[in-house]
Amino acid sequence: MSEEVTAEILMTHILDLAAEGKRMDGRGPDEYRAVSVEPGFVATADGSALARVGNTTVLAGIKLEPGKPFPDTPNAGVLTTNAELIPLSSPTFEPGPPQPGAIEVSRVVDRAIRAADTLDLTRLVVTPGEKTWVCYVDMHVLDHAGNLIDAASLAALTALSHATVPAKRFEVGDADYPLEVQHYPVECTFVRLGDTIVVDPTFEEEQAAQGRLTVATDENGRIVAMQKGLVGAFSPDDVKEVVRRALVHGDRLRAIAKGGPR
Amino acid sequence: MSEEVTAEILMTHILDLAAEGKRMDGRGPDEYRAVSVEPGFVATADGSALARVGNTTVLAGIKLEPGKPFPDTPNAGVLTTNAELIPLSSPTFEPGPPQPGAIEVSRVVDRAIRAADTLDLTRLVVTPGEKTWVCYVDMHVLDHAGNLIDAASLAALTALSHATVPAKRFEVGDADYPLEVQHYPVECTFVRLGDTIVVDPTFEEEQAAQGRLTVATDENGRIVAMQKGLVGAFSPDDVKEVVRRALVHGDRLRAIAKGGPR
Amino acid sequence: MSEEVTAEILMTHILDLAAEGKRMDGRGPDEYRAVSVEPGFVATADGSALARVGNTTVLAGIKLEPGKPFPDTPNAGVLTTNAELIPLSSPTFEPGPPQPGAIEVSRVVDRAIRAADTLDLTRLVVTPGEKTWVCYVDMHVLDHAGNLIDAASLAALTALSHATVPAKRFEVGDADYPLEVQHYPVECTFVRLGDTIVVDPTFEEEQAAQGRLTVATDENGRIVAMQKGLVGAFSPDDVKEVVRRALVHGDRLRAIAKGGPR
Amino acid sequence: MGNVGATEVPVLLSPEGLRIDGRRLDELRPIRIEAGALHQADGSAFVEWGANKVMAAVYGPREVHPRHLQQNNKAVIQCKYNMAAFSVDERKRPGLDRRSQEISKVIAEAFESVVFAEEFPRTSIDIYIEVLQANAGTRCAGLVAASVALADAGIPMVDLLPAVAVGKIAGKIALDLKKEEDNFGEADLPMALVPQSGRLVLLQMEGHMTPDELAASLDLGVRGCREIYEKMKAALRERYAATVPSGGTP
Amino acid sequence: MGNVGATEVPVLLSPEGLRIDGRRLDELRPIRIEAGALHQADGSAFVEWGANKVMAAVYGPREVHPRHLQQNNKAVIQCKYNMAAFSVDERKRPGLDRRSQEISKVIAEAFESVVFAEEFPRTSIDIYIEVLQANAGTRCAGLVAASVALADAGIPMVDLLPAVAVGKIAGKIALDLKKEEDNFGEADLPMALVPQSGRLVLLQMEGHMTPDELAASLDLGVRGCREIYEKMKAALRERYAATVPSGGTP
Amino acid sequence: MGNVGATEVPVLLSPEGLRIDGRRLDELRPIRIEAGALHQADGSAFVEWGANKVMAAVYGPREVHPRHLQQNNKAVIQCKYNMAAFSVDERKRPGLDRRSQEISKVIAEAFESVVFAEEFPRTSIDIYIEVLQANAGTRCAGLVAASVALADAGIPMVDLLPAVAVGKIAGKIALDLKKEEDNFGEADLPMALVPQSGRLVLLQMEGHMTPDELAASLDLGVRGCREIYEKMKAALRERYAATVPSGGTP
Repeated sequence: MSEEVTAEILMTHILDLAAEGKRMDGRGPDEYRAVSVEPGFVATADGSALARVGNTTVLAGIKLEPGKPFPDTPNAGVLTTNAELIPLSSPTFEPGPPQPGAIEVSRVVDRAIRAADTLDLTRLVVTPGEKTWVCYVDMHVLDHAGNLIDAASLAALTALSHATVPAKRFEVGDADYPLEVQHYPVECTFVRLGDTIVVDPTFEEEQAAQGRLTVATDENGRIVAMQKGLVGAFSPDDVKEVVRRALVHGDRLRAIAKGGPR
Repeated sequence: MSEEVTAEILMTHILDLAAEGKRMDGRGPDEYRAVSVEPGFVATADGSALARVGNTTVLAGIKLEPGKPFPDTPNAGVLTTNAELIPLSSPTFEPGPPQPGAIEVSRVVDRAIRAADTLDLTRLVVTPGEKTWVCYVDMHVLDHAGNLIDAASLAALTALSHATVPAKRFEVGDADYPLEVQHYPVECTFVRLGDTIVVDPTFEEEQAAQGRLTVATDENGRIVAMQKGLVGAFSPDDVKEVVRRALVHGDRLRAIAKGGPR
Repeated sequence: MSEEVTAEILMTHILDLAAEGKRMDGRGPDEYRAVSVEPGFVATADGSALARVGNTTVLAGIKLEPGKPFPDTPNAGVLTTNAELIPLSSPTFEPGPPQPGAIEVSRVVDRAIRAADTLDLTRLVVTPGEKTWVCYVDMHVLDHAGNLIDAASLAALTALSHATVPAKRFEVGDADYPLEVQHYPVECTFVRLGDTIVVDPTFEEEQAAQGRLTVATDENGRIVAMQKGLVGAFSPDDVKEVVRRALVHGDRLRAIAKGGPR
Repeated sequence: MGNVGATEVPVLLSPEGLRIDGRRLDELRPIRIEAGALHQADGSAFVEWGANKVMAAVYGPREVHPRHLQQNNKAVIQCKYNMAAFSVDERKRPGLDRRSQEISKVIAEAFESVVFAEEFPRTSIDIYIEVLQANAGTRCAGLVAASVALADAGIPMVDLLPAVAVGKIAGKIALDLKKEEDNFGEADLPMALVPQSGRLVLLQMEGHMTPDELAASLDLGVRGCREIYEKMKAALRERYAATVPSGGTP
Repeated sequence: MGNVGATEVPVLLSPEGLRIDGRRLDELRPIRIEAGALHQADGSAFVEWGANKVMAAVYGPREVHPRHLQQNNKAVIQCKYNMAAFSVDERKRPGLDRRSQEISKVIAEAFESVVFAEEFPRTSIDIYIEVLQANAGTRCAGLVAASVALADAGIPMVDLLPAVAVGKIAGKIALDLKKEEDNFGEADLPMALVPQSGRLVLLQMEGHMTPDELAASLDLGVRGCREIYEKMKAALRERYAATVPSGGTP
Repeated sequence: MGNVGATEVPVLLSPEGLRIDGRRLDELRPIRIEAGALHQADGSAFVEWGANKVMAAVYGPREVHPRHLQQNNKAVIQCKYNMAAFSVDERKRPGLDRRSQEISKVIAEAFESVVFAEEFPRTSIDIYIEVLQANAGTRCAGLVAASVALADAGIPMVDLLPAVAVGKIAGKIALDLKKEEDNFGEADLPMALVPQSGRLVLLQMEGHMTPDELAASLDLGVRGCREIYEKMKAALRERYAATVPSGGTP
C-alpha cells in the first residue's frame, strides 16, 4: 500500500473517531496531553527549560548580551525569538534555512510574549539609545509529536521566568540578578476535525485537520495573540468557543510553567 | 504542437516580417512604443516614478538615508542601484536571488546614471569621511513586455529628478529640499533581426533577436554608456548607426522624463 | 563501459599495484612527487606563492588589513584562512558555496599554522583591544591532481614567509616591513591502499584509498596537527609509522618552502 | 504596538468619537480595485486602499517549480508576499524577511481553503503580492488583490475572499486601522472571510482584548468583509464588461 | 589553545597530580548514555558526559534527499553536527559554521567505515547530532550518541564506535579534557575506535606533541575508548530490556 | 571613472603624447599567452597581459549541472568569471559579486555567438575564468584566455575571439588602458571581435564620448583585436607543436 493511501486511511479514521467525540490516543476533545517543564536544563544558558507535551519535546534557551537599542526605540531593550525545527526531531523536517513552519512557530510565540508585555523592555536598557540587554530566546524542537506552538511557548515562558541577567559576567553591574517577568502568556492550540474541535493535537491530528487555531491568553484572562493556520476555516462562533476553552487550559498550563523549582 | 515548435514559428515569423521592414505590432523599425511616466506614484518614497513603455511597466523608488562614505572616496556620496525582476511581472522570472538578467538591468542603468554625473555626489556629503546621504534607487519591474532597460532607466531618471532630500526627517537640516539632477541620461535599446535593426524591442522580438545593443546618451549629445547583450553580433558600422538613432530617440525620451509635473 | 565500472577497474588496479609496493606513476610507497614553490607570484598580494606537487597547483595569497581584535583576545591579531576549490581546477568541483572538502582543507592548514605559532599574533596588534592587523590567507586551488592539503600548506607557508606588512599604505607606520614567521609547519599526507601506506597520493589514489592521514610537523620535530580523512581506518601502529615518515618528508618540504628567493 | 519605548502618542479618538482621519469606528478607508491591471500575468489586480498600494498577479495552473513540490492529486498553491524597498518610511532591505514569509504562508493556506485545487493535479498556482506603498493592513489588501487576480485568471474557487483588519484604539473596537492607529493602538486582528459559508480562513491577532471585545471584533470584521466583497464583485464585473464584446453573446 | 592573547591561565594539575575537577590523568568524566531518548527518530540516544549534553537521532535507511546524492551500490551516510545557540558561554549564531561542517564530515566518514552501507543501495542513513550544552569533547560525545542511535535504529555495523579525546595539560598526557583543560592545555587529540579491529576511524590533533607523547596518547585513548565501549553496550542492553517483553521468547 | 571625490589625479599623457608607462596611444601592453596551462581541464590557457594574470579552463561538452538548464537542441554555454581575493589592492571578499555576474553573462553570450553549440545537444560547455592579478582589462584578458582554452579543448567555433578595451585619457582615444588610466580616464570601452566577420560580440562602454570619438574608438579597438588575434593563433600553434610528435603525420 502506498504511503499516500496509508495516510489517507489514517486521516479518515481520525475524522471518523472525532465524529463520535473520540481520539486515537483515548483522549476526549477537550483533554490535553501530559505536560511537564524542566527549568534549568542547560547550564550554559542564562535561562532554559525543557517542555514536554505528550511526546513533543522543546528545549528553550535564553541568552542575554549587551547590545544597541534600535534607533527608533532608544528606551527599549531588544527581544529576539527564534525557533529551530531541526531535522533530528521529525522525519518531515529537512536541513537548511528555516522553513515557513519554523518561522511561524517563532513568530507566534514571539507575538504572545511581546503583546503580553512579558518583559518590561524599558528595564533592559542600560544607557538610552546607547546600550541595552539583548534577550535571545532560542527554541530547539527535539521531538515533534504535534502541537509545537504550545510546547515552544511553554518552554520559552518557563525559561524566561527562570532566567538570570548576567550583569557581572559582562561587567555591566556588580552581580547577576533575576530577569523579571511581568506577565505569563501561554498559547493553546486547537484543530478542527469535521464538526469537532479538539485541543492539543497530535502530529497525526494536525495532518487530518481542517484548520488550526491558536489562542494565547495571559493571567488576567485577556487574549494577547491568535493564529489560524493550516488549510481550513472557523466560523466566528467556533472562534468564540475556542477562546473560552483556551482561557481554561491557559490557567492550568500557566500554573505548570510557574510551578517549576527556582 | 510543443512549446518549442510554437516559439520557433513565432521567431521565424518575426524575422520574416523584419526582412520587409515590418513588425508584429505594426511599428516601423525605428518606431518606439507609447511612453509615459508618472512621477510621485509612491508617497512613502523620497522620489518615485512609474514608467510605461508599451505594456512594459517599471516602478522606481528613491530612498535617501544618512550613512558613511566609502573609505577611499571620503568626499563623495553613495549611490546604490538595484533592479528587482519580481516573478509577478513575467512567467519567465523565478523567485530567489537576483538573476543575471536583473543584475544586468541594474548595472546598465547604474552605469549611465553614474557616467553622466546625473547627481553631483560631492553635494550629498554632510561631513567628509564621516557622514553622507546614501541614495538608493530601487527599480521594481511590474510588467515585462520587452525592453526593460529603457523603461527602468526612464523610471529611475524621472524618480531622481522629482526626489526630495529628507533632511528634516533625519535631523540633518531644517527643511527637506529637492535632490539636484545635473544631467539627464536615457538608455535606448535596439535589437538585430536579420539585417534589420529595430528600436524598443518587444519581449517576443528579444527572443528572436540576434543581438541587443543599448546606448545611453545625455542632453549634450554625448554617449555615456553602452551594453551589447544577448547572443549575436554587430559590425562597427551597425554600432555607429545605432548611436545616431539613439541620440534622436534619447532627446524625445528625455523630454518625457523631464516633462512630468513637479 | 559505464563510468562506474571504469572507476572500479582503476581502483582495483591501484590496489593490486600497491600490494606489490608499486604505484601507477612509478613511484615507491614513500616517494613524494616533484615539489616546487614560486613566491611572489601575485604582485597585488602582500605575500603569495604558487606551489606545485606533481600536477597539483595551489596559489596562496596573503592580504593584511587593519581591523579589530576579537573581544575575548584583545592582545592577539586575527588570522583567517580560506581555501577555494574553484571548479576551474577539477571536473569534480561545482560552483557554489564552499563544499565540505574545501572547508576541510582550509581548516587543516589553518590548524597547523595556528598550533605551530607560525605567526606571533600578539605582534600584529597595533592598539590592544582596538586595532590589529588582520591577516587573510587565501588558497586558490588551480589544478587538482591529488593531495591538496600538502600543496595548500606549502603555498600558504611560503606566502606567509615572504609577506610584507603594508604599514605605510594603511598609514599605520612609516614603512612596510616583513611579516615575521616564527615556525615552519608543513603538512604531509598519506593514504592507505590495502596494507600499504603511500605518501603524497594522486587524485586516483585518493579515490581508491582506505583512509587518509595527514600529519603536520614543525622544524623542531614536533607534531602540531593531524587529520584522518576519507572512509577507512588506521591502527595506532599505522599512525606511529606515518608520524615517523611525516617527520622525514616534513624536513625536505620545509627546506623547499624556505628556499625560495626573498 | 511595535512602539515600546517610543515617546509621542497621538490622540486616536476625538471626543466626538471620530478617528484621526475623520472616520467613524465602523468605517472603512476608501478602496479602489482594478482587475486585470497587468498584461503578462494570467490574472492580476491592483488595489488602492487608504494609503496602501498593492499589486497582485496570478500564474497558473502551470508546471510546478521546484519540481519536488508537485502533488499527484491537486495543484499546489504558492504565495509570495513581498514589500518593495521604498514602500515604507524606513527603507526595507530587498528580500524575504520572516514577517513576509509568515504572511505568505497564512495567505497561501487561506486560498488553499477555497480554491478547487484537485481540478489541476500536478500543477502550481502561483500568487504574487507586491506591496508598493504600505499603510497598515497590507496583508488584507494583498488578500483582496490576490483574490480578484485569481478570479481574473479564471481559477475556480468556492468564493472570493474579502479581508479586513479590526483593531482596538483608545479602548474601542475599530474597523480597518491605518498606520498611526496600528502603531499606537492596543490590538490588531486581521481576518479573511468566505462570504458564502460565513467562515474565516485567515485570522491573526496581536494585542490585548477581553473575550467580549474579541467577539465584538469578529462581528465587526465580518460586516467589513461583506462590504469589501461587494467592491470586489463590482471590480470583476467591470473587468468582464471591458473584455466581453458589448452586445455580443457570451 | 584558542587563547592567544588571553591573560589568566589556571593551574591545571595539582602537586599531587590531580586535575582541576579532582580526576587522575587517565580518568574519564562521568558518562550517562540513554538509548532511545526520542520518539520520532528511527534511533536515538542522549549522552551526558561531564558537563556535555548531546542528543543524537538517526533516520533511515530512507529516500535520499537531495536526490542527486543517491548511490546505486550503497546507502549514503549523511551527518549534521550542530550546536544550539545557548550551548556555549558566548551565544552561537544559529546555522552551520565551518567548524560544524568539518566535524560533520569526519564523523560521517567514521561511520561510513563501519556501517554495512552496501546492504541498502539507493537510500540515505541520516545522522543528526545536537549539542545542547558544551564543555569540550562534544564531537566525541556526539559520536558516542550517534553510534548508540544507529544501533537503536537497527542499522547493521561492524561494531559500535566509542570515542574520546586525549590531551596534554601542564606537559602531561591526560584523558578526556574538560573545557578549561582544552582552552589552556597544549594539545587535543580526539579519536574514535573500532573495538573489534583496534583501528581508529576518526583521528584529529591540534597542539604540540613529540612523537613519544603522541604514541602514549594513542595508547591512552584506546584504553579510554574501551572503557566507554562497555558503557555503550550497557545502555543498549538496558534499552533492549525495556522493549522486549520480560519472560517472552525473542 | 570610479573616483568621484578622490583627490590626486596623475598626468596620464606626456607633452610628447606618451602614456604613463611610455606607450603610444595605439600601443598594446605586452601579452603572453600559454595554451594548455592546466592538467585537469579539457582545455586551458594562462594569459599575462600587462600586469594582469588570468587563468581560464574549459570543461565539456559534459552533463549539464544543474539539470533543468539542459537544452534539447544545443549545448548550454556557462561562464563563471571570478576574481581571487588577493588579485586587487583592497582584498575582495570571496564569492560572486554583481560585477562578476554581469561580466560572466556578457562573456557567455559572446561565446554563444561563435561556438557551434548545436553540435552538442543536451550538454554543457563550462568556461571558468580566474583573475589572479588584476590591472584593468581583466574581462578582455579573460575572454582571450577562455577563447584559447576553448580551442585547446577542441570545441568547434566560427573563430577565436580577440578582445581589448579602448578608452579615453586626457581627451585622447587610447588602446588597452592600464589601471591608473582606467581609474582617472574619461571612458572605457571593452570589445570582443569575430575576426572572420569583422563583427563585435561583446561591447560595453562607460564614460563620456562624442559620436566621433566613439567611431574612432571602434576602429582602434578592431585594429587592436586583430593584433591580439595573431598572438592567440601563435600560442595555439605552439601548443599543437608541443603535443603532435615532431616529424610524424597528423
